[in-house]
Amino acid sequence: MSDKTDNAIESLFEAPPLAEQERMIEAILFATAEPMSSKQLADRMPHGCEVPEALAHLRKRYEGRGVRLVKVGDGWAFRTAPDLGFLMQKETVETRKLSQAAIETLAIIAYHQPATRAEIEEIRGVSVSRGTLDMLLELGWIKLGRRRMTPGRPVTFIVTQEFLDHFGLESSRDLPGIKELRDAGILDNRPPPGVKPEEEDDKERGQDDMFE
Amino acid sequence: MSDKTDNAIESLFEAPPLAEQERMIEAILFATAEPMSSKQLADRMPHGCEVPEALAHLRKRYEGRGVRLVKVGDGWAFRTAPDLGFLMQKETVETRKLSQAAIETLAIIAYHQPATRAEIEEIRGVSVSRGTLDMLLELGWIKLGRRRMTPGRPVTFIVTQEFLDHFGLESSRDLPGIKELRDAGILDNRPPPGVKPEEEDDKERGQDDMFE
Amino acid sequence: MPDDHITGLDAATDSFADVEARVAAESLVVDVDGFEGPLDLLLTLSRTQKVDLRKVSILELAIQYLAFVEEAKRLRIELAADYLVMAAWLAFLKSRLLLPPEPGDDGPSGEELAAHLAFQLERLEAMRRSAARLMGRDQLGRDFFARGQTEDVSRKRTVKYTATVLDLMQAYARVKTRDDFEPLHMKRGAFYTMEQALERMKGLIGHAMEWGTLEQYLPEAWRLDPKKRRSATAATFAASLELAKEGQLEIRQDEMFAPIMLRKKLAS
Repeated sequence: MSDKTDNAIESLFEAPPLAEQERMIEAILFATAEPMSSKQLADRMPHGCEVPEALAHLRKRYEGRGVRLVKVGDGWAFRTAPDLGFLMQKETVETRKLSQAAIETLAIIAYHQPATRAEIEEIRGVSVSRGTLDMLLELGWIKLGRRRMTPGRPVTFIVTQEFLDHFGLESSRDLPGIKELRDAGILDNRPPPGVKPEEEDDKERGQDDMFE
Repeated sequence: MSDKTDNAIESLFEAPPLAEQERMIEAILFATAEPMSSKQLADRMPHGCEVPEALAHLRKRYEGRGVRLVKVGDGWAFRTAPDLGFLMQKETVETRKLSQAAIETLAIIAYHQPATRAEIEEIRGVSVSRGTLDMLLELGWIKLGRRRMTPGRPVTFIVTQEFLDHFGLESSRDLPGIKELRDAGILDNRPPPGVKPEEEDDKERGQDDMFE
Repeated sequence: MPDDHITGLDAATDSFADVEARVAAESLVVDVDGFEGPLDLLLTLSRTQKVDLRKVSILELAIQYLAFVEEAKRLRIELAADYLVMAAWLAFLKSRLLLPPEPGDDGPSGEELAAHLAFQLERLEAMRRSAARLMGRDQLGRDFFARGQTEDVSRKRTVKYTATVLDLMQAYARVKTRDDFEPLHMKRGAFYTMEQALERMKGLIGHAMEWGTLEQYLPEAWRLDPKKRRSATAATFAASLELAKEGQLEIRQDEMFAPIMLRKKLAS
């Protein structure tokens, strides 16, 4: 189509009123996936539209609203007003049970404090990962105690006031001992009656029995 | 935390002014493509907000604009004004043309919902293929409703919020011509002569007949 | 005709083609000259009569339908079961309409059946119109649009850990009594493996130009405790045999129970 014909068409259709142009830009910028430049907008709209002017009007209209018309590079886009950014975050609190390793480590510290990492490992019988201690430190349930005056001067861990608060204890001395736990039936994995757990000999005798 | 404390906290922070609530809803709804219910909005906003009132104000504000606040089922969403669709050729998602069978099945479910497969077949006069229902389910335009409490407990189909959103309907009461059809008795469940409406008893009697 | 289906399938270029194929395969829809299903045909027939559906002569319709089915049967043997059922039903309806009811017959009268058929036809026609009106509406993604640049809601997740004092006590009890019920197994503390010995020997044998006793090769920490010593000796001896086999060292024992002597194998 020649320019002449184009011009003829243009003159046939007058550009829509400015308010209408504003509506058009509003709709386009709302629906497009990317910011659009004035040029791109003009390409989409009827001939003769005053895109920059309509944009200026639209920008003014959204001043102080929940969304604003902003310039992004050489394009235009609607964006959430900065003061409402907090609405775009959803905070969820997830309650999780402590892992077995964490609760055991915590228990050992509570019962034996101050306790070094080596001591915790000795009691648990397995190594204690750095992550477990970090997590308990982060939770605020344990903290560093005084260094032990032994070779290597290892750090010790003790429980905190927060720990006592969380578990409803006046002091860590209130924690019941093993015998009390057993009497109270808290020891679920109770050894078979008549076997004294502390005596290694018993066990070996048991082995011998098997081979008799 | 007890209710008492909760209330105390609420009263500590007064709900923001209505104009501010309007801005908040504007920001939240601009940020998402899916309709959101008043409940979902309220969950995101500070305590004590009057979401329905703020929504009403916001809807009014956008009347005649390039984007509108529309109600979709029990959700709310911003959508571009339909008269500006011609500007959006680039955004148009090429949707597959639905088969005549699918369109009719969709209409029957929308106008008769909840509708069982047998009812759809009775109305169309031909069997409904599994594929047709599968396709409508896949499009997200229909979903399973409650089972009908008749023999066999057949599943029913109902239209979804996505269906309403797609066709710009506030609710299925706004389906074109539904009132007239209802008044004319077209939507009545009229069983063929000699067939009593499905009841448990009927079926049993029918079986007895067979064995007589 | 089957051709109609094929044109229908041609339009389906994406995954919906499968669905379409299933539709064609499963349904009893038969396209005969563009008609779909028996009611469809009836509707078209009733339209050609150019009368109000409610006043349509069901009898005339039935006659025409039956004639059509006869013709279709003549042209092509397989006819959808729907058509045949409908034909049978219409034949029954026709007889009901033509013959006076038998005394004591409590079945539905021909008029009732005809009225219901008229209702069905009207309802289907109404649904067709409604479907067309529905599809004629402005549609999302075609005429109006949703937000193009959505902002994701960032989820800030705070994990709150809980434990009760009971958990704590049970954990402690578990730790303190774990040894009590360990399943039976051999303590492996005093066990020196052949792999360990081999590793050690390989490092040392290169320098052993002179004969030396096997004992010299035991690690220091394994020499005093008799249990450990026994294990280390056995492992080291096994490792020596392995190295002798590989041709890296020589073994010599002068008499029974004499010390076992080792040295690096010299190039001959």
